[in-house]
Amino acid sequence: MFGYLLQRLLYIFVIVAVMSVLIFWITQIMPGNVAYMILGDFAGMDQILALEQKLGLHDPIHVQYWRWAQGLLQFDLGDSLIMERPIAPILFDAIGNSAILALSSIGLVALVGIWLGVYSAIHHGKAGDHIVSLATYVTLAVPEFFWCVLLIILFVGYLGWFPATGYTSLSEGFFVWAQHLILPVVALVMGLMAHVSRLTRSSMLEVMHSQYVLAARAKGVPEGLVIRRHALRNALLPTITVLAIDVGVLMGGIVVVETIFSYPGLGRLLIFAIQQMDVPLIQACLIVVTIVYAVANLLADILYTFLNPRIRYGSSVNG
Amino acid sequence: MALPSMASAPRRRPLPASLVWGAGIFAFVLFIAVAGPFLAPFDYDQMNILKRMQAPSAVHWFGTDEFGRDVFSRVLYGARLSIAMGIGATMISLAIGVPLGLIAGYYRGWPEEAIMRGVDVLISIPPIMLGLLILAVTTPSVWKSALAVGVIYVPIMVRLTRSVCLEVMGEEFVEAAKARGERGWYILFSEILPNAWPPIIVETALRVTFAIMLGAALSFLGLGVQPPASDWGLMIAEARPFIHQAPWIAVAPGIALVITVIAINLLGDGLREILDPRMKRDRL
Amino acid sequence: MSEAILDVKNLTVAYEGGGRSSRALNDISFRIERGKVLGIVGESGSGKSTAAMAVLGLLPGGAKPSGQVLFKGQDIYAKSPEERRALRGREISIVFQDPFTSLNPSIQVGRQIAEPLILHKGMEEKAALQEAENLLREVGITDPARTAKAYPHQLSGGMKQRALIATALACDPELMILDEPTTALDVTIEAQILDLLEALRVKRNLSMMFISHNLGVIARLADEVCVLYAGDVVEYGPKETVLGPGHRHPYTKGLLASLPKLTDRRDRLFPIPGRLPDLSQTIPGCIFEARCPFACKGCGQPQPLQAVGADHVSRCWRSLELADVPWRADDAEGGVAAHSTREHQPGGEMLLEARDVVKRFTVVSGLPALKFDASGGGFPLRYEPVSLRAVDRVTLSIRQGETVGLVGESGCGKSTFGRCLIRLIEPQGGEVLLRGEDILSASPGRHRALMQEAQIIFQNPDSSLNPRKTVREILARPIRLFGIAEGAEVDRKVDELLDMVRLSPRYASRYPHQMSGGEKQRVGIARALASKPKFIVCDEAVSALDVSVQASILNLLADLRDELNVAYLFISHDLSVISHIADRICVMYRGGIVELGPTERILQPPYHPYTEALLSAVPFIEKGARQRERIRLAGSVTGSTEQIVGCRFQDRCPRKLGGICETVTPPARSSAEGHEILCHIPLEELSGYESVLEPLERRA
Amino acid sequence: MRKLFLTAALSVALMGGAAPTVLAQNSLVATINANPNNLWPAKATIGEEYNIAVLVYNGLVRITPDLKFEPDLAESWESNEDATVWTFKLRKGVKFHHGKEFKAEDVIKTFELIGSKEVASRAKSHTDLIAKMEAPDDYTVRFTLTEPYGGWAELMIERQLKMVPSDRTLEQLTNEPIGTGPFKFVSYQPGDKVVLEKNPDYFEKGLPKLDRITLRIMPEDAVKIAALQAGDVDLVWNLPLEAIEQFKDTKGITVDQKPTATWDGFVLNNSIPPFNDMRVRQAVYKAIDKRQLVEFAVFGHGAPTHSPIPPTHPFFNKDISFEPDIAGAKKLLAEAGYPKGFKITIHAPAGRPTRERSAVALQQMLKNVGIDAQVERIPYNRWGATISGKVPFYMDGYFARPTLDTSTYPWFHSQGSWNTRMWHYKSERMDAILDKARGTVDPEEQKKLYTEFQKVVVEEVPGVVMYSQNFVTAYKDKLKGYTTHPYLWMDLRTAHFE
Repeated sequence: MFGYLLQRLLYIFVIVAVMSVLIFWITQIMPGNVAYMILGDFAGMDQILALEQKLGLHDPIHVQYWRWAQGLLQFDLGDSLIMERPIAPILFDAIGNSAILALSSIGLVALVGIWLGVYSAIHHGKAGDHIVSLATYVTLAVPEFFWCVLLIILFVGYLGWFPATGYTSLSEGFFVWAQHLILPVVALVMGLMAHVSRLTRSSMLEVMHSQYVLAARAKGVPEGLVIRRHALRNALLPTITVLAIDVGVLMGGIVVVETIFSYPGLGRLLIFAIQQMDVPLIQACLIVVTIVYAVANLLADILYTFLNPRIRYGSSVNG
Repeated sequence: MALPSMASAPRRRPLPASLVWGAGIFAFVLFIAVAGPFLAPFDYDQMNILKRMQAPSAVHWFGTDEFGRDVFSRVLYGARLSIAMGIGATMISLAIGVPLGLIAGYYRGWPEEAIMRGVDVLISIPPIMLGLLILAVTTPSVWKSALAVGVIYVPIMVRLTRSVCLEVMGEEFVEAAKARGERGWYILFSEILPNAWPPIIVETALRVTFAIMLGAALSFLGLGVQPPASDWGLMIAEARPFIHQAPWIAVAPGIALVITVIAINLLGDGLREILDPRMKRDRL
Repeated sequence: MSEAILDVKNLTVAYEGGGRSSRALNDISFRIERGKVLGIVGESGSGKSTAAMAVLGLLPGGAKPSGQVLFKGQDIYAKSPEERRALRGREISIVFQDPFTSLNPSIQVGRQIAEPLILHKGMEEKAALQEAENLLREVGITDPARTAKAYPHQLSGGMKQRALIATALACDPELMILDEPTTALDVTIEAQILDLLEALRVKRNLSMMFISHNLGVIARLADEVCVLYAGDVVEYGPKETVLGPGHRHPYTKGLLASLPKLTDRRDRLFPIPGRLPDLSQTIPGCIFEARCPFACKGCGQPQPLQAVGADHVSRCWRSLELADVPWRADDAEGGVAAHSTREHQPGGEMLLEARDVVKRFTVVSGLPALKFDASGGGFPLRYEPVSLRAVDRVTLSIRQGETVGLVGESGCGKSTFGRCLIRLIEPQGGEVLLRGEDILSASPGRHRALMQEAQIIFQNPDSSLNPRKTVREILARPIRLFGIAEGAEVDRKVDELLDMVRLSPRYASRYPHQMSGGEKQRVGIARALASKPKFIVCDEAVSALDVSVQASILNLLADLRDELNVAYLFISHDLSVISHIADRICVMYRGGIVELGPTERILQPPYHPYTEALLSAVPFIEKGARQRERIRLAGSVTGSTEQIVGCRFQDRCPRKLGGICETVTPPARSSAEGHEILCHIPLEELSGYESVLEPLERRA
Repeated sequence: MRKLFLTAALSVALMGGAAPTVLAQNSLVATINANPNNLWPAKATIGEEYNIAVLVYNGLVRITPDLKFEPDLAESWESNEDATVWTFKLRKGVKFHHGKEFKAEDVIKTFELIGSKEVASRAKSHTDLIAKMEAPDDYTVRFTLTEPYGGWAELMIERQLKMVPSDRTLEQLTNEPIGTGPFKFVSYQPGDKVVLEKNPDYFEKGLPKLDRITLRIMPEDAVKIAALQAGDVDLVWNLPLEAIEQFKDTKGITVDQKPTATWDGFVLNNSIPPFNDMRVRQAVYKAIDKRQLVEFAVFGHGAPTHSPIPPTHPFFNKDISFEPDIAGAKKLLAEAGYPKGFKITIHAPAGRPTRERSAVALQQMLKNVGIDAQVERIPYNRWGATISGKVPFYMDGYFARPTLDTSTYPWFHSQGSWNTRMWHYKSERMDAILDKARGTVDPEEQKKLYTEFQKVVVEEVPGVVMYSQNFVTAYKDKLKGYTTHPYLWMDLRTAHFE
């Protein structure tokens, strides 16, 4: 198992390395003159050239890449061009904020999604299953940004239950903080929750029809125990893989939701960076996103390994 | 376990309800997408300052927007762009992904390695990021966001096609073709592809919904369709400032979007049921 | 009459679905007395598994049971679901067909065995786990402690099945249901399991309901046999009667006549024509009427079970009248009589020669082959790709019109070798000469031409035909590809091919899903024949088929061989089938040949210890053909990833001599021309072993 | 499940509502729309940065919400006869936030920095007028200008011209704002907020009244409106004009609207076809209905105008009509060789709703005369590099400037800084008027010249100024001592809560 995880780790490293080249390359061909963006409309050509020189923009691209990658390896993300300040603290603040959003969302997605899926699988064909199925069907079709709009109209406009901004700092009190988090999290999780629940339902149904569940029933195992001990663990395996992939979808959602709810996280920072053509910031954001996504996949792998003895205990042993 | 087969001779089963409903609604949406301009009671860009932000009424079914334009007409027009973007993007991912997947699945060796490692990299970028990146590099337009969304889904198509291809390649009739000394392209196109289509078609249907939603999200972020033309995503984005005063401007295209996506999902599930009842792949 | 553990009375089960109802079981009754074994036999679709589920009270949702299932005198369907559940695993337990899917992959085997103990007996977990180890020991597992802690994927199929039997035994049940418990296993493992069940039965005085399609397996264990056909009991009586000459029902006759027999080879098989009736339709008269060669007017009447002897019933009004009439196949199978008289004459010129064919499969490569090992010191990462030696320097030659049988357990490399011969798999070494021309080094163009002469018939009729093509398209392709015919001529050729495999031209327009398994297999054969090959690899060509269908395909293959003078490499795990059709038999073990010779020489000593074990493992129903001494192999086949030093069979050989077997490659010993045994044991000693089978009447 | 969720949500909401409210509020939360990129006013280019400039720094002169100029760090000033030498007397005893006393050296250093190439300040065009700076003593600064400039003192209210200490490095100036202003800089989390606190040593006694100011960065309009309604914020800066309507009946919230000289317009590049032909520009001008544009773009919260001189200004030329002339436009187009019109792309910046809406409305209006315009929205990241000054037709707009000269000269004079970058308009007639007006100190003469200026603008159509828009802040009623400033910044010195 250790070897397997080491392989995964190596794999992630390779992916991140390849991605860093890709990110660097794409951001280099972005239009818009960086020096121009910094200096503004009133800069002269000589000033622009001088700044470009200073920023090393005239070096060959691989030299620039190597400089950047070296910095990256030393956890030096460089300075924001537009804000003229180190990126790291800005980025870490944003990551922290996004992490709160992402973790509470993915937690909710996992818990509620799996629960709903299991619920409808074991009530297969009954009213409860139909209601959940219908609800997930509709929910799945609503994009995050429309959730935001609907939630704002309903809960902020008509009912006035929740604040529309997605963020207050924790220093203003836990409840205020949590209250502000509710709408963005709800907007983020609705679609994913439906996705996870549908997936869990189908894999649960498959497992419930498996031979070993039949065998468990034939042993006289009570139905509740059949579900908990025999079915759930095996049914969750595909769900875990999908949860990891959903982290990617979640990141997309975070960009939208953070924008709409004015939530100071990574997604908004990225949009801001793209709008401002702040190349080092774009690069830093994207590499962080890549790493986070890769790590999410690694965690899913670990969890998968933990739940799946096939991987945990390697190939077969003859006794 | 040998439970009795339902019938010794195959019988025609009734079409699944999801397919009938899905196809029906989707056909209706397609019809609107094509005929929208003829059905629309007003021009999509006809402004009327006196009628701005009117609530839904008998004249303006979905009300009017901040320019006094008829929201209903705009939703009808928007269908075309949203659907075109969804289908266009999916076609792109299909056109690139399926051949690559077949090649990776059939030829194995280094082509497979090259394609699959490329796919691994592409797939490790969260979808919207790739879209943002591509659109940040170029000026926004409909076809570019369709391209971006299409490219995003290429890895999924490659993986699916490859796995289906491998599955079919394990079948003995493919071996029989090889035993006849058939050429690679014949086996790919005459033996494998016809059997690989069902899951690909089902996946395609689902991809269309995802492409519509992602395309709308990119439009929503201002990276797709340009005003005054408007797809549903952009309509919602533009209506955001008015959601407290005139929620219908945002809600009408949103509901249209949701209904379309539901219809295509139904269609996909229905197709799955008749084309590939064993398939248990869920969307990725 | 002693106490009945199980008494099933008038049980009917119908499946509802899609607005239709279809009968799985139709008013069946049987009883099992304490300590007795009832064998339930039938082909697929006969309803035997439904019977097992009905007894357990575990019928799927759409199933409607009626009638009574009395367990120790109490109707289990009169009990509450909770009471039924309490019964399962404690008083009635079951072992399923497929040990590979019947164990929960994510729970340790020991815990799965202990589960009913904890549930039903309220044992402490620790004690239950200890008891699980005892049970594993009882079912013949040598290292129970380690096995108990293992996960299912770490165990071989035979060990899994033993574990499942241990689970079933855990609460010392009164009744054990065995639903095809050995079907998924290799023949040597099957023999081990049957031995175990026999021993357990005696030791624990178990009552069993033993379900199988395999008459030989049933014959070994059962006291009474119940023959099911299309949900009806057609014959029911003591084993000796039903499986012996006393059987009365035409269907039983048909089943027995379809069976290829080791001791009675070269006889023509007599299959049952037609297919199972549509179970959603009600059939007013005899359900077997449509396929019965003895059918006459009176068969249109409903058929009650008739007493035809002591404790012996048969659902046929002509049972007694037909008592001594042998089964013979109707001519529906086409011209059988005409061909059956023609004796096959092998021994033409040399057709195919394979020399030192080697095939290795890379099983682990790339990133997964990176092994982390910090214990050995040095750089902890090592790249260790693993490759499996599937075929290890195999040499074999086949003459024109000859049938060579290739037998061995699963994983021995027989299929891979067969595919190498027609270059479906590219071997890494050796040469394959077709009429003296090397297939392996042939140019692509020449290779294609050679392919016309060498074809293959596959195992699985469901997968061997492209589901998107009609039979005509499937057959026309090779005809066109090899330029055998063009234009309208192609259609005529297709009809010819269909005729050759005894299918009517109507089949040309059908799609695979519109045909039965046997029909599909015939189309597969026709496709292989389309290019007029001289050599065909039959890769388990009849293994997936029911006995009656298998017989007709075997007949067809034999006929075609005689008509067209093609040579077969007939690959099968089933010695009975192989010995029925093959002129020579080649026994493979772990990627190499251990014995090769004419069929009759293979079946009698001197033989290789592995051949002896294989023969000894085959379950027979023939009277008097009971194996004298049972040779049992421990463990199961493992693929070899490293060069084998010494004898291939050293790992499991019951007659292993000692060190020499592990170090020196055994010599080829020859008892007669064309018969070779690769063994260190001297020929004289090998010849001295008692024959597993009764000596055959020698035929010319 | 759903019920449970609602209950949970409700309880959280209630508990949140029940949390103790601030006892005596003395800190204010205001919204701004975007990240301030530079906290050093010299480099400021956007409204958010100007706010920080006003809160943390002081200039020499300031302007009140009712448009009166008053001394800030300068106590008084005077010029010579021809307005070429200006002497400012500085306030004594003013301390920077880090303790240094404010002196003449700081003024000179500030102006030097602004004039330097490295800083590339937008206000460089102002400092370029300076020929010489002297400090006769610590509290006197004398500017000698290159040409007569009557509005020099008024120019000192310019946003970039905020005094910074002379003992700081460039990097410190950029990242650690130190000014003399009423509030001290505490922290800045990009994307989140800027926090300022009371400067206890502020030179105006008793001011400021607030202890703390948090500027929350909230780009999304709907969100900040909701935040104000929910009480999360006390003041919404630059309330979107379309939102005014909905606050009309909201209790407890004041919507304070001021007409300004901030204008939106569009650039017609005079140097490339088709707009190098004046008739085409005139046709475009005749095709549009500025009064309608005001309705569409700013929901009526603004006024059509001819030039950067707003209708509220005494020099506004009331004689020019806003009536469109479709027939005339078509005729001009035909004369210019476009009888069937032409195709053109209107570039609009994404995320500037008024300009986006004007573009859409313009597109419709141009249709009437046969011009087939496509709207393309461009994100701001590409605006400077690919649009600004490079395409023939794009939407633009500018903040109010301190003086009439600074409001007009850069755009309309052939040497004007913006004109040479954007419009490429050359007219001797115009140059003559603007040159003359710049040197004029006599108000009557000025009025005459600027009235004439407006006439030339609509005749020659260098580009089109569509309207001057109102500026709105919305705030809680209990916020007192604050009023919306027509120059679009928040003057919070006297603001306090009841």
